[in-house]
Amino acid sequence: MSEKVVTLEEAIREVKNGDIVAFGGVLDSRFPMAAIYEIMRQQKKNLITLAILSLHDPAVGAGCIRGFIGCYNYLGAFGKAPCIERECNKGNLIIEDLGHNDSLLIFMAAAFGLNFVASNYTKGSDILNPKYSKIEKIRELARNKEKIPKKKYILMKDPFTENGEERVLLPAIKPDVAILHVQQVGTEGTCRIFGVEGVDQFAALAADKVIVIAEEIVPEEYLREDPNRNLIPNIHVDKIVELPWGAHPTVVSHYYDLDMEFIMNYVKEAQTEDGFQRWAEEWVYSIENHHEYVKKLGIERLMKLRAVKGLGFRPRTWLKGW
Amino acid sequence: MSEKVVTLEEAIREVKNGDIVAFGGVLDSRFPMAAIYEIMRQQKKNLITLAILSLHDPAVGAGCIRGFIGCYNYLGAFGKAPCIERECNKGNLIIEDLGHNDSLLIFMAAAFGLNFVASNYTKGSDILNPKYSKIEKIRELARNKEKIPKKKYILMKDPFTENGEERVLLPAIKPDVAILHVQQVGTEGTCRIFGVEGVDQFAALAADKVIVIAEEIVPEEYLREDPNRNLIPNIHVDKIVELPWGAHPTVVSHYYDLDMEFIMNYVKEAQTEDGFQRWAEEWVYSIENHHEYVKKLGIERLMKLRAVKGLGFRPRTWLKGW
Amino acid sequence: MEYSQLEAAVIFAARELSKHDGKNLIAGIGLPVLVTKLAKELYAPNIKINIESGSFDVLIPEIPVSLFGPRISYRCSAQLSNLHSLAGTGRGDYEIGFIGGAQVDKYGNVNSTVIGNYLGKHKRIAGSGGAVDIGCFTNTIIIVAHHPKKLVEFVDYITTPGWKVKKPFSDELVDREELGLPGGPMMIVTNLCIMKFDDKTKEAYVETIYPGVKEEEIVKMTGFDVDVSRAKVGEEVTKEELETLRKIDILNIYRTR
Amino acid sequence: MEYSQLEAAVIFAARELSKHDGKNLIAGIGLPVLVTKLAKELYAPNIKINIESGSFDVLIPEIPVSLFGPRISYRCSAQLSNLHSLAGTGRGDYEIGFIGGAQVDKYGNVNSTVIGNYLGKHKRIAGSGGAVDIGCFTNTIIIVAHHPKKLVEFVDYITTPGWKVKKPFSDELVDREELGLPGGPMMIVTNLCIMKFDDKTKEAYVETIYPGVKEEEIVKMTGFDVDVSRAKVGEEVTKEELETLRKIDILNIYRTR
Repeated sequence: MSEKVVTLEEAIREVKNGDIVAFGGVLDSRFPMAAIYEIMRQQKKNLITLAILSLHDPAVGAGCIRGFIGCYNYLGAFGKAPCIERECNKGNLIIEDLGHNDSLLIFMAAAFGLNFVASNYTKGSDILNPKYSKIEKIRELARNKEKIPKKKYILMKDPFTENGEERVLLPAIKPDVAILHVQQVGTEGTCRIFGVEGVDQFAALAADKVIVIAEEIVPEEYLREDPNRNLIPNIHVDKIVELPWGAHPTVVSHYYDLDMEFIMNYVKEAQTEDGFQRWAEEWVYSIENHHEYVKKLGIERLMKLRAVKGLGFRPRTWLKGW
Repeated sequence: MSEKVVTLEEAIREVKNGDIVAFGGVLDSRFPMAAIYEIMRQQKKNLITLAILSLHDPAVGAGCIRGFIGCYNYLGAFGKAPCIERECNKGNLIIEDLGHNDSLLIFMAAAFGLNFVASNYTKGSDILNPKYSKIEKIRELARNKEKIPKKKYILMKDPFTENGEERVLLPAIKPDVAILHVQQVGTEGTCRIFGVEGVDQFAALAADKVIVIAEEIVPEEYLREDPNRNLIPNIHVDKIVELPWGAHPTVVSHYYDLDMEFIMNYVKEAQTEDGFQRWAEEWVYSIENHHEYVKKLGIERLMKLRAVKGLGFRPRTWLKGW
Repeated sequence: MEYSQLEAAVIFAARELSKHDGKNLIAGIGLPVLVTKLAKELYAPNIKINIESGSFDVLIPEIPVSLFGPRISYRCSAQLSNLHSLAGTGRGDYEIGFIGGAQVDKYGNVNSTVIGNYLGKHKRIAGSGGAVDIGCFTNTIIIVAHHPKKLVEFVDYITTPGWKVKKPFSDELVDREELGLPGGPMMIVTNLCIMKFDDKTKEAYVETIYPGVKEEEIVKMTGFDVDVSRAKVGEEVTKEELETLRKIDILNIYRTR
Repeated sequence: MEYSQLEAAVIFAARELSKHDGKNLIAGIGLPVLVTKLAKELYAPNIKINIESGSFDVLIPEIPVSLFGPRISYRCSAQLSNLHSLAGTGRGDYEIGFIGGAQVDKYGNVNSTVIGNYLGKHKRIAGSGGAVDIGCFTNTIIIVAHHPKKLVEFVDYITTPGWKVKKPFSDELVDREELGLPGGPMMIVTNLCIMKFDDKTKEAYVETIYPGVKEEEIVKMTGFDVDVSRAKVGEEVTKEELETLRKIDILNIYRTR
């Protein structure tokens, strides 16, 4: 087994206060929740997150995350993200609003070694309106300030066309660390993902450090039988953590379904600051590690969530008994 | 079977004189040779090709291709590309030299809807030297002149950083047509590739029209059992042609090996203009279609080239007998 | 058969898609997925539904709660990155874009970012997601609950550009065409009616009223001065439409009833 | 055991890689692949060989003729696009880049584009491929046949930037560092010797001479005035090295003998 394999606690020690953190997965899918909980336990400060997510809400409530450059702040079908809304209102969370493509292009550009790209995905909108930009405030939070661009966008005439149409320049941002939750990782770090890929690959290529949390560590040779099926090469992965159910309560294609009840309970509890503190005490701070978390969830709950082979999910009408 | 499925002749009729053509595959791997031959038969004119290739050499010799924006002009291990060299010397082929990343970024940018990107991959080299640029001459050849940028590169100060480092702007080019040779295509156009992916996916996303030639048409449902394994979505494919051995003499991973003897014979013959004409007469013009080509190659030759399952190629020491 | 107003909205929106069979569409989170699935079952079997999750030509075997989960990627043509699919807007791949929104104005501008003053007192809502990308490049269908606070004179913040949009880097309003943006809002679908846009003024007018809905109710529930003079009453919802819809969302996940 | 000069070059180059075990390397077409495979067998078992074909941590079960064929992608860690791997140069992923070249000058600039005057009489050669990308961002090893026409005072065209390079958009020569380029040429490996670069002058000098090669031959076969004063004679090629090399390229595909 490679030296890359560590515990979750060790892996999250790699995250420094003020880091720009790229989380893999999207929203309520394959989101590295165990890492969010451990970030809370280790009381990280001033983290800046990127892209399309929102299930990082508890880490916002815990005061770990203070900047967000991205495009989405709801819990999907579960409505508003209570801590994001509250901390934003209190001025503790600074949000720079982007579109989805631009949120992704920031990683793509960094992944392919580009400094900026000419993107047209926000023309006509207020996303492009500089009076709403808060990039300078987010810059102040960052440990590596030079990583956050001076401006959100810059407008220029296209020098390659006859008419010189206006183009929007969008800068790359290189995350300090990417934290991904994948289904399978090889013993040397090769990653295989099932279902929605999100921006995991670009984030992994772009980031200085890459932490991969996986449902399963599998033999590297197994994944190498079909290298075209793998999404992230071993050489880009620095730390590997095996954590079955590590993305709970989000959905992990071909492994387990969304734990809707759990999320709905969270949303209810976290409506108030006190309620959130109680929830965090019960589900994060009083729990030593992920093993204890899984035990607390209990076998009954987990068995109902298991995905069905050949489908990748469990049809809702199959839920009677397990 | 979808209406997209046509004959090679019908598919290549989609290529117009003066088109910017992106060929899939790389160099001597998975290169759409049958399409090259058909382009010669249909006597296309003033085509402009992009990226890293060179096995299009016969179509250069036949006068079909007159512009090239890319990074490589040899036949790999087989040395110089005889027609490219000759036609270039005669002024019939105009080459704009790029690096490899920049050749790829041109597609990537178009694939992701960008107009240009800030690339740093040629600093210090003469590739960036504007005195060597021939982009204006290539522009004259193009049917859609506005698709070829006015300049190869533009230099600007980075407006996002404190120091304003110099950045190199590289423009996107959107091909009129992409011609790819893949191992498997579904009945509706979904593509699966084995081994080296080249720039096929970016080319397919970027191009106005996409022609896919495949070793096999397979049931769409078969490919959809694992959508993460597919490289090009059906909605991007306009024409499908089934042509086993359609990339011969180049190598097709998991299907057949490089026909070195065939390429070496081509290189020898094509050293002179007369020799090339004789070769083209024998292997292209006098041959009605791909079926006849395969028959002319003969079963003996083909059987020796078959790839071995579990390896994707035939070990050279296994060549005794078939 | 009895049906809810929201069911009517889904069914009337699905009918509109019958004109676009065989075309490529990109659908956002929520009701758009339900509408397009119903349209594919009944009116446009060859419509290609694409999702910003990187999922092309999806089948949607079961109504998803997550737009990024296995019910979306299941046996789609190819599962690539979010950027691969959503950048198809900029490439010009999608004839239609289908989005929701919290606040829609008479020009079809959509706000899903903040209600109120961005720089002052405001309430944060979902954020753009792919809505701005879809709105910049496709012919959009916008689905929204019919309420005077949701259908407004002008949105508080333009997340998704409609017909009257912000000139880049300024607060100046200009016509969409002036920015060279293709597409534009095709219609607003509510639980009371379908609004389309006047070719000249680019303002929304009521085109189809669902059976049983009163004109006065629409006027009352619309936050801008809406033209109802061109409105016709839509054809009655059929048993087949309703049964198909209820079969698709068998557990009423999207709370349409 | 008898061996050819080219075999010596491959073996001496492979020995140099022993200092870089466990690191990431990107290797270009031709001899670099043979050298790195030999190094991995003998001196640097944990070196990660990456190829611009999108193939990461390749195993090379059999010496390939094509850099883009199945012998490269075979059981590599991940097979992605060419851009995915080659852009690793710009990302800073590769400590070492290993390339060939048709013309190399005393500053380690490499020309693989045209011999002669680009704007006048010239002979086209291969073109950059990934050589410029590798040369801009990694510590390069350059392998070239030792000949006065190949080892020159200054290259006819800078395909791959070495230590004295062109200021962007001009013919002015500047130090590599002035452009903010990381890395730079580490050594030139020929069939006679290994040259390294003087820290101050950034000019190549002979560092290691292969056993049996005469200094005079090197001086005669070098197209620039080369310093041989610091040269030491390398350790004799071993039987194991030679046997391993010949086993790797069992059919002498790369014509090293």
